[in-house]
Amino acid sequence: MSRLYEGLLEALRLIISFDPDLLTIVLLSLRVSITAILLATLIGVPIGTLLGLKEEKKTGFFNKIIFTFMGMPPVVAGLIIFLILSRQGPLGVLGLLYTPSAMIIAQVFLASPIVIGLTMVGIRAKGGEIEETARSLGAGSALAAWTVVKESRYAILGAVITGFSRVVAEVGAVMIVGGNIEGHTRVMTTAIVLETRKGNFELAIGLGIILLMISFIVNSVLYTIQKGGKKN
Amino acid sequence: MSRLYEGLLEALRLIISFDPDLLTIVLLSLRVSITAILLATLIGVPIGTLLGLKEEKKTGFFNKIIFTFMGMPPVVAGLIIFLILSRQGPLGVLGLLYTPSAMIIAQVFLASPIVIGLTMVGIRAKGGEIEETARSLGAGSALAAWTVVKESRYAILGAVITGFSRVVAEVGAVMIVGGNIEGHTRVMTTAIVLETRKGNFELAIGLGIILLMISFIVNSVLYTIQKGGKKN
Amino acid sequence: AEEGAPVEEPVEEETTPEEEVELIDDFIILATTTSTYDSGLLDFLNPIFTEQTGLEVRVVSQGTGAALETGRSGDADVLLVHDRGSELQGVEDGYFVDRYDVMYNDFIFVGPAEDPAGVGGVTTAAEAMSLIADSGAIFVSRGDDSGTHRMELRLWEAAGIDPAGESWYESIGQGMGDTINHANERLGYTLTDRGTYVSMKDSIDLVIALEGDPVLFNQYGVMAVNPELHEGIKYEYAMMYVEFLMSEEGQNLINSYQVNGETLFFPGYGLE
Amino acid sequence: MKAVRKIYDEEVLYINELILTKGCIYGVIGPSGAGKSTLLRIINMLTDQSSGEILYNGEPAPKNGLGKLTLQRNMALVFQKTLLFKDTVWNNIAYGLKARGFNKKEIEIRVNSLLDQIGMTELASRRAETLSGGEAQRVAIARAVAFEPEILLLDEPTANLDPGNIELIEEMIIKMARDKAITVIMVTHNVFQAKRIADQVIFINQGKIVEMGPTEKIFSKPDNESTRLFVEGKMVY
Amino acid sequence: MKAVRKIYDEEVLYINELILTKGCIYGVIGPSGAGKSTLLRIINMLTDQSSGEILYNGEPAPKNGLGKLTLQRNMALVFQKTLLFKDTVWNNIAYGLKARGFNKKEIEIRVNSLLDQIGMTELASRRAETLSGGEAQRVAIARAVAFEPEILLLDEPTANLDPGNIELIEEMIIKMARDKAITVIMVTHNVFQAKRIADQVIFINQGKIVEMGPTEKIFSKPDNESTRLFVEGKMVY
Ligand SMILES: Nc1ncnc2c1ncn2[C@@H]1O[C@H](COP(=O)(O)OP(=O)(O)OP(=O)(O)O)[C@@H](O)[C@H]1O
Ligand SMILES: Nc1ncnc2c1ncn2[C@@H]1O[C@H](COP(=O)(O)OP(=O)(O)OP(=O)(O)O)[C@@H](O)[C@H]1O
Ligand SMILES: [Mg+2]
Ligand SMILES: [Mg+2]
Repeated sequence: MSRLYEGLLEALRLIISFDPDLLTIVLLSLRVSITAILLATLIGVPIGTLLGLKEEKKTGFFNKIIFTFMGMPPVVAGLIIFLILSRQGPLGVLGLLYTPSAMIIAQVFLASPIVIGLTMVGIRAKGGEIEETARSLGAGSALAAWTVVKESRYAILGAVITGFSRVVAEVGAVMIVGGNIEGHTRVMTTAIVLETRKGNFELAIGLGIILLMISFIVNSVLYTIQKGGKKN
Repeated sequence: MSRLYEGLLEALRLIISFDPDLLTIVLLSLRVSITAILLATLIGVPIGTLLGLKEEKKTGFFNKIIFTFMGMPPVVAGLIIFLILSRQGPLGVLGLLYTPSAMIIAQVFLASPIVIGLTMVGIRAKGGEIEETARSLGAGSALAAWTVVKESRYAILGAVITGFSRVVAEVGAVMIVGGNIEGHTRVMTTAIVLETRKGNFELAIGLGIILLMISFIVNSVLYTIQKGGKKN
Repeated sequence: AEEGAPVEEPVEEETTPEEEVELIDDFIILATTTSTYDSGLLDFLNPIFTEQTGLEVRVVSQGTGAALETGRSGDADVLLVHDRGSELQGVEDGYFVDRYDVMYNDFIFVGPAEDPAGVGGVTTAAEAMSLIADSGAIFVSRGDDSGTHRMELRLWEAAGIDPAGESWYESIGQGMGDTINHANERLGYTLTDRGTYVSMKDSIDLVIALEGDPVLFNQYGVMAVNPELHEGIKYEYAMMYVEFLMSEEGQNLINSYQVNGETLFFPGYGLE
Repeated sequence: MKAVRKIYDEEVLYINELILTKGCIYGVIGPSGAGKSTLLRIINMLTDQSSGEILYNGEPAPKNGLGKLTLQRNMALVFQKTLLFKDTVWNNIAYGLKARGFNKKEIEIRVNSLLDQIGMTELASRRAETLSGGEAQRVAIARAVAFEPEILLLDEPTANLDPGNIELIEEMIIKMARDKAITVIMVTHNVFQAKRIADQVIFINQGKIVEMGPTEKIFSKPDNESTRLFVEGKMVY
Repeated sequence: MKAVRKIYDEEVLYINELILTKGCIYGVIGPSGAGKSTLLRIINMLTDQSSGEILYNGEPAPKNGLGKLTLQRNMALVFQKTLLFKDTVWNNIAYGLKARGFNKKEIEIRVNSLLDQIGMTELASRRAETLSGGEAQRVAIARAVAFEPEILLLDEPTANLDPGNIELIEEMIIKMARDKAITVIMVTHNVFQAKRIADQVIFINQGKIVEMGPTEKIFSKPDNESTRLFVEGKMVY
């Protein structure tokens, strides 16, 4: 009981005093996951929009693949990227293993299907109608597609945020490809595992609180967006 | 390149020959995650149905909490359950840490909010209408609620499957509270991390393939259900 | 856990004045066993090396087996591990070069103060292990193919016991810190290097159950990854790290590192 | 037979007094958002009135418990938006009978007779999800009348149907009301429909009953100017 | 002006020949699922016909590219289910004008004049999501006529509206067609509406044009028996 309590107190002290160790880890986590989600957005939104505008029957095969990849276990993603980036792997010469870049790649690999899939579902809900309405008013292909994206902005934003919340919270992939190197590839989730194992519960709890707060904020935003999106 | 290839070959051999080590790990994984999701269903479906039938405004606070818990990082869930079950924690006397029970508890903690949240959303979509229709036909409270659950079966099944696919793939919580004890608490995800670290890529890849297949099957089912659900 | 500090100031004055070398803005990857990392030694040594050379040392801490594998596949530049046999084998096979015995300490058995297996009176590892096996008290094994794990397996074999699959034998596949914590939670015994145990002593209830058996000697080696095997191996920088550890200064630093008033690692080769 | 007084719900419905007589067909007309659906929901006790009292047979309606359920079971409401259960057509129609614990034989007799009436005997075991709009609407009405409620509340039962189907359903409703002396309260935005089948017409606008009277009178010489404008299709809002 | 021949799409529409003349108001009637919406979609080139050819001004329509876009831009389709963009009312009406690259001043003039016509000047900057059904429908029609298409395709533009709003919109359509000599093709399940505003009525059933002719004739002495049944509301299917 006391360990829980003391850990919590100390954790709050670390957070309030902007403990540099904690700050480094949190900032790296955010940098990696935000970069990953931005890349995943660049990849996922166009693909998702394209697929969403196609008839469901025609993309049936893609759908299944994407939905499978959406549920890809982080450790499997980590393993795959590890095998590719390791010096014996096809991209070994780049020397990316155990760098933040490797973690970003793994997270892009995890987040892109989520962004693609949810964008696709969101667009499919009304995208066809929107596209036809735009075309019936004289829009060419480009304007029609842009109108679809604009009208589906809530769904797309929701897809991106869901992707972010998934990657910032995962530990399997970053653990395997990042190597959990202090000050270099140690992020919140790997640090929590490490510090728990070392018995440094203060830092673990402190990071846990921050991760929960991020999760809370992200989910609140998502919730507000989805409510807003439904209303319209 | 060759390592990838050889690993894959050997992995397939392990799978096809029902390698006992691999089998033990896979079966334990399934036992833990299926037990956890059954418990989460027992907890989540009634609560989700109840909340889903209430007006959204009245459950606003709950909604946010549930959506936050839905996005709870596995490592944080693991840390919390660890602190509770550890010998110095409030439930330390039970001696549950590093047992399959601990993993089940952590996964129930992770999956319940998902089941509650998605059930709630699913019920909210049409539950009110269904309830009113049932009541207008003379159903009492119990029959009306049962009708709502029955009519929302696709959404509920989807919620349960999503919960399952989330917990079977996570590594953070089971690693912290299960301790990855060989033959006792070693599941697919923790084994993949370990074997990758040890350089036993065959076993890691073999487990990765099985995990991916499970993910594929689960997601295909989910996809079919959601398509079926939407059609009606 | 409390981080210790060296008792005597390291003798760094003799090297710094004349070497006005340009700092190198690069890094090396050090694959090492969790014991050197979890004990805090590297957190003490590496900043000094970085200050002198500019080279950042990125530490990937794994079991020795995993660290060797990481080195063999060229994903690290330099290794600091403790399984002499496989290290020498790796050198012979051409994966590694320039191996040195860098430091040593010893393994100890730790267990709950109540000593449920009654190991208290015995003096050899084999006896202790028989008692543990017979009493059915929990024994936690690293199970991660690390140097400690390999040592443990050799000890079981020497004691004529096959613990695999026994219900009291918990193989967890994790680092030294995890394993000690695990044993602490489960009120079990485990084999650990002295360094990690001493560094964690304050936050756990486990006590030393057996120490001093000559078979428990623990030699660490440092070596560079053979640059001819893969592209991109930073051999030159790796050798700077090896030379740093083997230098008089490095050896002194290792000797000076203490936690809770105890020296954890002793320089050089210890069994002659 | 029933007296409804002073109902108030979020300012969307404000009715001073409304007395409905047994066996009569009421047509409720009024512009979109007037509060027509809300009125039906309050009568069916799906929503509580914010203030005021509803009397059934002169007695105040119990707010909950078995008394409420008993009263509710005297009524049936067919919603504006048809919702059939994801089950067979047969089970849909039987739902209210099962809820009331009718015995199996009785249920079979009634359901089969209704299927015959709506001309869907062959579709008895079809999944309700696969029905066309008109078919679904017919099933919804059959489902509501199966247990022979004393009061049948209909919310735009023919919106979105084609003339043929509209006629069929109108006939069904009239027959039901006449044969079983059921009180029918039917909301419609189609004034012609009210003209065709209602005995009495209630015109609601902005939550208030503007005028109520025999259908004949409302359409030929209504007391109120806005009623006249509305039934002549000249009311713009 | 335009000749459409032999269109075939998944067996739901099979038209041998259909010739439409400029400036005429066509009322397309027929039961649900007859293929009315499909016909409009094919004319608007949102769906390709499975076989057969469509001629605009005697020329076969290009299947893609700029030619198709140019042709499409001569037409406007108002869908059965109104979809406004999540933007202001003003921007919704301006959409087609912007797509055609009209200059800012011209856009302002046209949009403001249309807002005035539909009586919604004050709602110009309201978000389209917040409009009532009738308001949204009026905006959808204004949006379609803003760029003065030669052919205006309307799919049940007044379904679910109350009489006042129906009248308003019918007047708007008639005025438009007369003033600008626009060809209007209006699908409706309401035969009375067709009677009120169409010059020519096309009766479609099961994907085939059963009868086509002057409104007067279709309603008084149609050639075809099923046409007669349908317009008298006696067709049950
Ligand atoms: N649950 C609710 N909460 C708040 N306002 C509501 C609710 N239900 C209906 N309203 C509002 O009450 C008013 C009356 O609604 P009602 O559904 O009774 O209208 P109606 O006459 O049936 O209209 P329509 O012909 O469009 O069906 C409308 O302004 C509507 O927006
Ligand atoms: N995209 C599509 N794929 C397959 N079938 C379709 C498609 N769109 C329409 N149909 C079918 O084509 C037939 C004609 O549909 P259409 O929408 O043209 O009917 P309609 O005359 O407009 O009916 P309503 O009055 O109900 O709007 C229907 O049976 C419909 O189910
Ligand atoms: Mg209504
Ligand atoms: Mg249509």
